[in-house]
Amino acid sequence: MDLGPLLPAVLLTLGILGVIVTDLLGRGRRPAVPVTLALAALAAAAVAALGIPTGDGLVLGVLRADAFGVVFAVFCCGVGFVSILATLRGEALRTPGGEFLTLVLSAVLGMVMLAMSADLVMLYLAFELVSIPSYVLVGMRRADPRANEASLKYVLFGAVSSGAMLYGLSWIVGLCGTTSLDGLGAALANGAASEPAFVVASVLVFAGFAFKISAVPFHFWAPDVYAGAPAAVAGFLAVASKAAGFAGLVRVVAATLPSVPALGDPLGGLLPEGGPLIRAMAVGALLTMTFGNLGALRQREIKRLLAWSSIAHAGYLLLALCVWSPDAMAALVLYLVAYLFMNLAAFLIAGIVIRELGTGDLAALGGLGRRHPGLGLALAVVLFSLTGLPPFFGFVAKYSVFYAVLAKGYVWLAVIGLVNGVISLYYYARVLSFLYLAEPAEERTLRLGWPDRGLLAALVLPVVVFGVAFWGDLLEWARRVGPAVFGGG
Amino acid sequence: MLSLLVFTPIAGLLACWVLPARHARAINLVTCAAALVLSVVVWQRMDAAALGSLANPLAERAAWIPPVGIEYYLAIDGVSLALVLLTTFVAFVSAIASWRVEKLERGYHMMFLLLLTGMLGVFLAEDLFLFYIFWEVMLLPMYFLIGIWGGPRRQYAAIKFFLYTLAGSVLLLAAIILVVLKNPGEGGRLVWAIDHYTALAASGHALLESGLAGLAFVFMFIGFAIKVPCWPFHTWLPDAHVEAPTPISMILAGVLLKMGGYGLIRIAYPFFPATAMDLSTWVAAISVIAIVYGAFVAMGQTDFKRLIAYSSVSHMGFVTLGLASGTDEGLNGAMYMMLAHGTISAMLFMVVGVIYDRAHHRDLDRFGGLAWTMPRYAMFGSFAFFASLGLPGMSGFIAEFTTFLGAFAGVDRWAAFVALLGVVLTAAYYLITLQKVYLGDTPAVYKDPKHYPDLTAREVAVLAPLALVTLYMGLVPSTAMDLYMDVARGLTRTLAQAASGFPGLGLG
Amino acid sequence: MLTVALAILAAPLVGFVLQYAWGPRLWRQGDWLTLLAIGVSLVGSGVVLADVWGGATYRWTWEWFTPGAVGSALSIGIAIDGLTAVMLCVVSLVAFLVHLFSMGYMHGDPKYPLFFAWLQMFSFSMLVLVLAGNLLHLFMGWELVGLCSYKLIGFWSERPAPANAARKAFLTTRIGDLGMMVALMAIYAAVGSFEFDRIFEAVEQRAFDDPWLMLAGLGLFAAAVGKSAQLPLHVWLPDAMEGPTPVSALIHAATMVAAGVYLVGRMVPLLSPEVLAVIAVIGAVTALMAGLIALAQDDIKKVLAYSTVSQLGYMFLGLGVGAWHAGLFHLTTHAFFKALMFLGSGSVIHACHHEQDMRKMGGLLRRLPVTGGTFAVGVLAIAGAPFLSGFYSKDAILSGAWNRFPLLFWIGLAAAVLTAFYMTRLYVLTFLGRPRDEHVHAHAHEGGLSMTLPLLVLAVLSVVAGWPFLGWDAALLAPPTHLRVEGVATVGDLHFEHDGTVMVLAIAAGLVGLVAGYAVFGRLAHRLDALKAPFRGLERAFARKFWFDELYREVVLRPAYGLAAWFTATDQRGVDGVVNAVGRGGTRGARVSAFVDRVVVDGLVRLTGAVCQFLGAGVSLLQSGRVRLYLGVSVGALAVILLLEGLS
Amino acid sequence: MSPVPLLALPGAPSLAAVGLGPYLVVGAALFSAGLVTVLARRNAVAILIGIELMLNAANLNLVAFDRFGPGLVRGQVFALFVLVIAAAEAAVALAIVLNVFDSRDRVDVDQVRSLKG
Repeated sequence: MDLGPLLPAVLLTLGILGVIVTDLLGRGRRPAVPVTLALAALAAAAVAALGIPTGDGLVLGVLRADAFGVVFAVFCCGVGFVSILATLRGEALRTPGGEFLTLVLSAVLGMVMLAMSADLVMLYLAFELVSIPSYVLVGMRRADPRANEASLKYVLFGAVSSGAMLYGLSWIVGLCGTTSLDGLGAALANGAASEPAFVVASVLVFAGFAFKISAVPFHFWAPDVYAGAPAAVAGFLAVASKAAGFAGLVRVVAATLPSVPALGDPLGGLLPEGGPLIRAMAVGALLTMTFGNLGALRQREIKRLLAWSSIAHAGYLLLALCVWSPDAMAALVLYLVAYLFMNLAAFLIAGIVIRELGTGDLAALGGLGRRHPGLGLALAVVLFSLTGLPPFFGFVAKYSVFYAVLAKGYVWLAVIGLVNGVISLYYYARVLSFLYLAEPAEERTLRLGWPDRGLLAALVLPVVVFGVAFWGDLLEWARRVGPAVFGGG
Repeated sequence: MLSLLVFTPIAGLLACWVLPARHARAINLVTCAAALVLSVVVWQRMDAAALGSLANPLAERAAWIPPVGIEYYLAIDGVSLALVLLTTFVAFVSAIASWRVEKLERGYHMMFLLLLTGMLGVFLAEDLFLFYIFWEVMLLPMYFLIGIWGGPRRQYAAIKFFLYTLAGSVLLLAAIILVVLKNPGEGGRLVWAIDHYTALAASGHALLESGLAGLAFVFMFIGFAIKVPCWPFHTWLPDAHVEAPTPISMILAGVLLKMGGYGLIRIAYPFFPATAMDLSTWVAAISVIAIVYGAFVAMGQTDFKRLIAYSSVSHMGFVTLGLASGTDEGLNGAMYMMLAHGTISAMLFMVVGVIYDRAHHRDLDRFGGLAWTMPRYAMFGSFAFFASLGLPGMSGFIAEFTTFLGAFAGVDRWAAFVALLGVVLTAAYYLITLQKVYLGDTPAVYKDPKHYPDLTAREVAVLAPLALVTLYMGLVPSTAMDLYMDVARGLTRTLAQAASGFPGLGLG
Repeated sequence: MLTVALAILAAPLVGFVLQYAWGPRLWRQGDWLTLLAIGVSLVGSGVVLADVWGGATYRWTWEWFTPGAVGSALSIGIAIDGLTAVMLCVVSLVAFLVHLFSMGYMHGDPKYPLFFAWLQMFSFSMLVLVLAGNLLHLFMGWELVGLCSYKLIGFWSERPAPANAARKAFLTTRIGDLGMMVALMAIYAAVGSFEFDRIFEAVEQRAFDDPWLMLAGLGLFAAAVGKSAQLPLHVWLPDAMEGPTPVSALIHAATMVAAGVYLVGRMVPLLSPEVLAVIAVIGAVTALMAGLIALAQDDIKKVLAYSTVSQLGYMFLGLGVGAWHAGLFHLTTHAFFKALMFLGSGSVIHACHHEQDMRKMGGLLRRLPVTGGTFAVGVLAIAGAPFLSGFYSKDAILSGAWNRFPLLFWIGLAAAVLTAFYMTRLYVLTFLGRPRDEHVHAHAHEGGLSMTLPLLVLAVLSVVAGWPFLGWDAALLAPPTHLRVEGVATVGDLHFEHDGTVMVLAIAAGLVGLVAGYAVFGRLAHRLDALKAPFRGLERAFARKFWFDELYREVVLRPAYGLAAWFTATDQRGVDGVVNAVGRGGTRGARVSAFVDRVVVDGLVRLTGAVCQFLGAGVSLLQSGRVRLYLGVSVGALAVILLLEGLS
Repeated sequence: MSPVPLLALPGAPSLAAVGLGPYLVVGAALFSAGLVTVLARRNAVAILIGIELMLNAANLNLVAFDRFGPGLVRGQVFALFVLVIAAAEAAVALAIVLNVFDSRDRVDVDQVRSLKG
């Protein structure tokens, strides 16, 4: 039983310890050291994860290092890396202190574990390891009352929903007599699934994950937290913790779905058949998409708008999840990758704009397109990609999701999803109308430093490049990774 | 060769981006001219056989996304050629008309060229996915062109145009995916080529079983009908036209409206011939409403540009009327109306643009007696009006006449009779407008030639070619008709077989 | 022969292009150029006439375009036979004379060159129509003629009245043209081609049968009604008098209005008996009604306009009853004397400085001898005085009617009386008696040679054209061979010998009209106002009348005037009123539908946007900021999901 | 191995005899009590207490199931982990609550609603 698959986790832990020690010793005099150390740890973990021999075997009985887990490990390390860079230039601390770095690293560690977990205990542990640092991250700027309020809401909401999830888990453990996911599948097969208690438990578990991926009806925290938290942190939450949440949910569904008899379908063909969890997710998906898009229509502040838009995207992801086919899984992974670049870029730009203009509300964006063509163009590309328009990566992602949905024959589900895309165009284009169509509020041209332009280009280029070319190997890669969840490497 | 044609504007776009802004308009003009020349060269290289089918030496096919079976497949036949020639010609003329754009000059001409690529791409793409990509790429520049360089309510008009068309294209995407999914090629690999499905449907094999086929056809029809625009989906057109700058109105009316018709003829009707003929009564009904209702509403307008927008709605009703009849003449009329309306409406919008540049308002009731202060302008104006109301000797008449022949011989004969009413109404509102703008005594404000000079050389350079083409197409229609008739006859054969037991007079 | 035909067509076209482009800069502003061009056409027509005299026919067709299946090519082409030759001569001759006349009449008009350009274009369109070898080609000429009449009627469109008249003319004829479109569609659907002989063969072999045949026939006649201003589409002709008088002469006397008759004449084999009956009835009724209205008009040109409507009614009556030869013969003769009278009235108006109201004229014969003299010839010809052209053609029509529909014969006869009566009234009020307006009378003077020469030529033609021994009508106007087809156009022998009784009655009618007209307006001129008064205050007037006047007035005058006034009223308020109401209603209706479009259809679109905004507001309202509310809603929703799961 | 009754009170039913049912009922009661406190109380600390109740309810369930289940000690290990995590969560939550309410006089969650819309 080699410990290879654990290498990324080990590296991250070493990173955390290293940062704490250097920060204590340096006493804030040489802040660059912990930052470079943290970045190095993340990079090393990502590289190590890539190196893991992907097999179906369990590691320590609790982790499964299959292709799916590896991808998410690399994904979360990457997001952590970018988020740290973003805070360097974003509206947050001038130079992020040691505490910030440790929190980010530990959250990333939690995400890696969550993606690879094969046991309910590990699942819950990783879930909490992601949540708790995030609560603190949101409230990092103690002086800012908005950050404090955001973290308060986040911690209360998070604690309640994880409590409910835990209670559900306890029932599942009780009913199935084991905590390992594979064992769970077997137990459910022979009769445990029909217990009414199981239905209640699975819904409660869904509540926990719904909070993590900000799906309706557990989305309330997202707008306030993203608005209150610094843009970089908001980006980190919007992308990384959402991805980890989906990874965990996929693990649970993969374990439970095959053996759960399909329940009757009151809505007649609209929703995919499947166990109570699938149906709850399907309803959740529809509600999340619609609520997310509708909520964003009237927003006047950029971070809050991006918050609602991330809820909408959670809806599309959930839609792919509840269709539950190999195509759907591939689409899910592809969508998350696209979502990473688009959303991080969006939040980065939001951070820059708030830092430069002092405020995030859209009116101040007047004529930005003319005052700084580069930033304007980047935001235009990102927003059009988030809408899902062709020459950009967003279109490929959305196309693959709706392709999967239609492949299973849910025509009207796809149409509702596509129409939601149209509604989203309204508020994305509204931002653009402030950017280009409105008269410039002031003539001061905006200059961006080298690191901002570099980071921005690194995030925006893939959105354009993958929109136009390389689709073949992207789809190929996604198809190899996604279905891995069904077992068999 | 075709790729060269589609991506020449992109080269121009890059040139505009790199070179200083003041050269932008020259680059734009040169690129449009190059595109026009290229399209003529393509025309010369196409013999009769090439006009008849897509599988000709000019086609360019390369694997683009192998795992999903999507190809980079450009091909051209008579129908595409006719519309490509129209596109490059109207674009060239609009480039001349864009000569005096000052605001954000570089951005304007870059967006103009991006739009041109999108349009050419739509007409040449033979892969459903590539078609959809170009179909949506075209929306981006239009949003900015209307949104930034438009009139007072430009933001509202731009977003309304974008939302409306996007909603349509979303339904189109759903239908395309359904068709592709339900008909996998050999070995489960997906096939996206349009001619593959056209051949399949022509051989009587239903692409989707009846329930789904009906749904897919309606989705496709709505997606394309919004672009035509058919009657219930037309309300974006007046706003978009009123707010768009003159050259963009010319392109919007001249070319963009033809994409809906082209989509119906290339994709919707050939894919689902049986459903198309079953629903032909409905299609005929909305086209007749479009013709009569459009003419009637146009008569009630006070804004010059909005009037021409509604006249476009009315004239495009003939396209769908021709299609619904399912006869050779009907299809011929539909195609010819697209070409004729392209040049005539571009000319009409230039006419409005000329007077708007001088008077800075478009209120018909405030105009009067322009014929005496601006005689050459009045000549071109009344030429455009009479061409549009279908006076023989000009392309409008041939288009309407052929469509009537088709509609009368087709399934829904009643539609032809009701549409006739539209002809008189069209004549009425054009003559009323002609009298309001050109005749009557000249109000003092329009008298001094300093503020109201007659047409400048540039304006004549825009109007004269359009007028000549309209006249030529009116007197010698065979040149244009021979281009697309083989394809049209093929489609009618398929429609007739699909309708099986075609109740008409069995003609054509 | 083809080169001659092409020359006839090309000359006016070239004339138009040169005149329109460089007219103003040419010597004498280009009027000589256009006169030369129409002269070429005139000479060409003469050559054609000579060649065709013997009965030769020519036909050239060129393939134009294929609308539908491969075989169904439509073509354009030129066809020449007797009827074409006659029409060619009439059109080019009258056009030439009007050109000549206009040089004098339009002298000094700021848009002098433009007038001649559009005259050229009109002649070109008319020649295209006449020379057309098939129905589609004819239809193109037909619409171009409509355009030119729009331009010429609305020539002085600085003033709103001519502009409105031009628009009304174009739209009313356009409504008629819808009929032509229906006919074309029916013919194409049934025959597949528009060549005349192909159509007639199809009719012969029953391939083209009811109901399309009936539809085509009625459609063609509807177009003719629009163009020739028959009931009910006649309302545009009186208004068209707003145009310059030479225009009225050319368009509303000889050519354009005659196009309708030419069309029906050309397409007679297509017309089934029922359609022919309809044509005859409408022709007769229009003849009578227009005659009555003409009686009550005071504007000299309006009288002539209504007289034209009436005479056209006659021609349709002739065609309707099967007197094909007579109808077209009358068309020719009418063209001459009506053009003569229009130009005469033009000369009068020119002399009286654009005064058109006859009540201000009187005794002009002394001042305008040539005009007066030639005008007299015209009046006699139209009244049907023996040995003048009008008599022969009108007599032929009446004898035709006598044989087929006796009722229509009596209507025709009454119309003949009326014609003579109002023509005499016009002549007497204008030329005879004492001048009623010294100012107008003093300045009246004869126009130059350019104005008097055409009058003389037309006068001679009005006299000569009718003489039977010339035999031109027999040679050229031989009824087409298809005509004698039984069953379809059961027309029987179409060449009626002049029935004795009919001739006597016709002559009597003419004389009665003339004498009554002269008696009432000549001798009793001084009591004219008194005569008209009773008609308003009938009882008061009776007391003061001589016995003879009262009888005469009671028997003839009062009913005539009563009817005339009633018809004028119905005409203005009735048909014309309807047309105007439709116009006004149309624009008001259009405003309403524009409002509907903006509010209803667009409203629905904006509604969906508003609903989304409203829902959006709801969602963000729920986001109240209070954590406990969030928790409450979330737990509540959880409970709902549990309930849903529990149920299913 | 049957458990040794800790309290040898006469007549008190031994733990084993009671069976799984009552434990689950108490667990459920505890959970719902915690939920109610979270929703009903305005005081932030009270909400945290409520959350703790919910977590302990889950613990009770876990231990009870393990006791009466196949006895692979998995449940109890899970419960131990939960205890640790609950402690960490409570600490962090209290720190945040302290941070938010030090400038305010009352620890009232409803006052905190500037972020909305």
